[in-house]
Amino acid sequence: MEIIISWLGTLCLFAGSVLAIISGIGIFRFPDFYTRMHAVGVSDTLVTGLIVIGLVLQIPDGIVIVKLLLILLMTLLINPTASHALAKAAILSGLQPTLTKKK
Amino acid sequence: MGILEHIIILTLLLLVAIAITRLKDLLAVVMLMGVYGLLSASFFVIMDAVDVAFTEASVGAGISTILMLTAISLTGRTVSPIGHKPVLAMILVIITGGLLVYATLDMPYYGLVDAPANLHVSPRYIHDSLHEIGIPNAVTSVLASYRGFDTFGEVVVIFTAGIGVLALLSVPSPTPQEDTNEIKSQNIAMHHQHLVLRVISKLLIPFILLFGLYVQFHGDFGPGGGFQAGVIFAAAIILYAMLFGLNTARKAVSLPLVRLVSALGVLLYGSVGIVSLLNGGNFLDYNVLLPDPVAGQHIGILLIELGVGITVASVMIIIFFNFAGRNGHLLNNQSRRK
Amino acid sequence: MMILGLYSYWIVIALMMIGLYIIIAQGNLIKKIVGLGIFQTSVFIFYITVGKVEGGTAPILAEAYSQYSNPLPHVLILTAIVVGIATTALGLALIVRIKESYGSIEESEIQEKDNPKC
Amino acid sequence: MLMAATLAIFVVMFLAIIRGYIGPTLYDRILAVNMFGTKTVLLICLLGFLFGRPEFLDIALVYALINFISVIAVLRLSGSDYFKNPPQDQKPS
Repeated sequence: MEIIISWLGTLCLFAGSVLAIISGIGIFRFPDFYTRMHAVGVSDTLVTGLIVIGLVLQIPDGIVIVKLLLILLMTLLINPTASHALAKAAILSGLQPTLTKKK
Repeated sequence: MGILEHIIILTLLLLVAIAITRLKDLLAVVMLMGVYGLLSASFFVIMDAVDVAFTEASVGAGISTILMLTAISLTGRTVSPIGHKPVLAMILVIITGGLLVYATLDMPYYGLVDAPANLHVSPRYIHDSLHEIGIPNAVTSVLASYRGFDTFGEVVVIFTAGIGVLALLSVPSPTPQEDTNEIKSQNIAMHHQHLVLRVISKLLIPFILLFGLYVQFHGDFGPGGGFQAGVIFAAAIILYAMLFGLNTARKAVSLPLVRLVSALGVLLYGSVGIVSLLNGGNFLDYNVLLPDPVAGQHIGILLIELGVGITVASVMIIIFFNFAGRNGHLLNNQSRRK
Repeated sequence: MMILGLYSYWIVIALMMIGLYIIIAQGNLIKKIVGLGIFQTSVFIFYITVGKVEGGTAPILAEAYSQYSNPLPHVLILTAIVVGIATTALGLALIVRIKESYGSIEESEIQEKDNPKC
Repeated sequence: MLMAATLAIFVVMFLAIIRGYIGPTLYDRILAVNMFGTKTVLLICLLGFLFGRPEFLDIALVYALINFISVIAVLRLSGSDYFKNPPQDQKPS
């Protein structure tokens, strides 16, 4: 049982790292602000969730788990809100998305 | 273990610093300063300085970014280019740097156990503080007890800086009668614009305040203490002021009261010292506060950390409100954008 | 070994010199404050690096550990960070007032207004 | 695995710094800083586990909260008059 849990934790950490790198490539390579926004906004919360859950599964200590879950809760509240505020501010300021790529 | 992260973070820090010198847009500079603060705080975690990382996290990445932004919103955003190449400055900097690098060749290597800096007072702090002071966090016992007088000086410096900002920037607050209607209309406009943010912040602000109190009173056992708690507390109120308007925040947090309280914190710290003098000890010697020395240390540290927290929180609030209040339209009616 | 042992000092010096360069070479007052901030952080990093002990852990005493990093630099830097932000705020307040009375925060323009003849 | 995750976070941080440097708009930079902040939260968690003292997660929690506050601050304050007219050279020199 414990082995399964620890492997599950490792799997979560691995998936989180891979997703983190993908979102990093996204923010670096995508052509305009809104596509970058989607790369970060979508993946950021998931990455945090996966890595925090991966860490929770690795440790049996009670208070640490509570703190990790608190971090997870805060991230779930904060990240989407920040993304929303950012996108809204950008569209209100008149920043236009690049609809077609010029060749 | 740790040497790899150490090198990576230091290199990233250097890259960010170089990027900062090259940017011409002050907003971008401030954003990168935020990154710089976050990075140096991560570095402090690797260096085992958890208390310092705590402080740098709340100050370097939070309050300092906010203050710089408010200042830039008052002074303008672009850096005008200098006409000449600063060759002289470059030469000076390279020579100084070269001399300093030459000086490091005599420095003890990183992490040596018997480096001179680690041989003098630190063994005493590490071995004896637990039964002399009775709290596990050695940083707090050094901060509040062994070097309590030093910390008193720092608190007075912070208080003085608050007074300085007050003297330079304070504007007479608007009279309440003509305000009420304006506040209401602004409030409605802002309510539409920041609905999601407001809902989330209403959830978060009590949590942040509570967390500030936790940091304040848990500082004996883990990372934390008055300095960090004060900054976190102030950050929550700044968040409120940003989302609900400066005038609404002025109603919730009475500025004259905050001014009074900032002085009270220093007074509390000083009077603990006076009480220990009256009880027959030295200034800020908590052993004499109670019959049992360790219990005396406990109550003394609790009180002076409270004094520090109160002063830091109120000075940060004073600083922010005076900066933001300087530009009357900054946080109140900028929602006129379509 | 020498490179590894002294690397952090060299980075500290590089950061310090970048800060110094910004303070000397840039004319914009806010940029100067930023340079001051970089300089200041480099000193923080230096102190903390000196206090690190290989194999040590954070100086929050617990039964399981015997080797701790030096708590003294932590105390000095912790207070220095908060004092640093307070003094930075004072500097920014001065800059705001300078902007209000001179209409500019560029060093050269301020000097021109002070001595129009030169 | 913890080490690998830490290294992955470093790579993402590096990419975010580059995006923060090249911009080109203010919002790109805010996005990069926001992402950098969430990655720092993760980094602190991972470092705590890596060095065997994971009880210092308070720091990561502070990061998450402060990061939110500073992002909101940038968004609110960048609406002021001086910021509405971006400088002529949007690219770093």
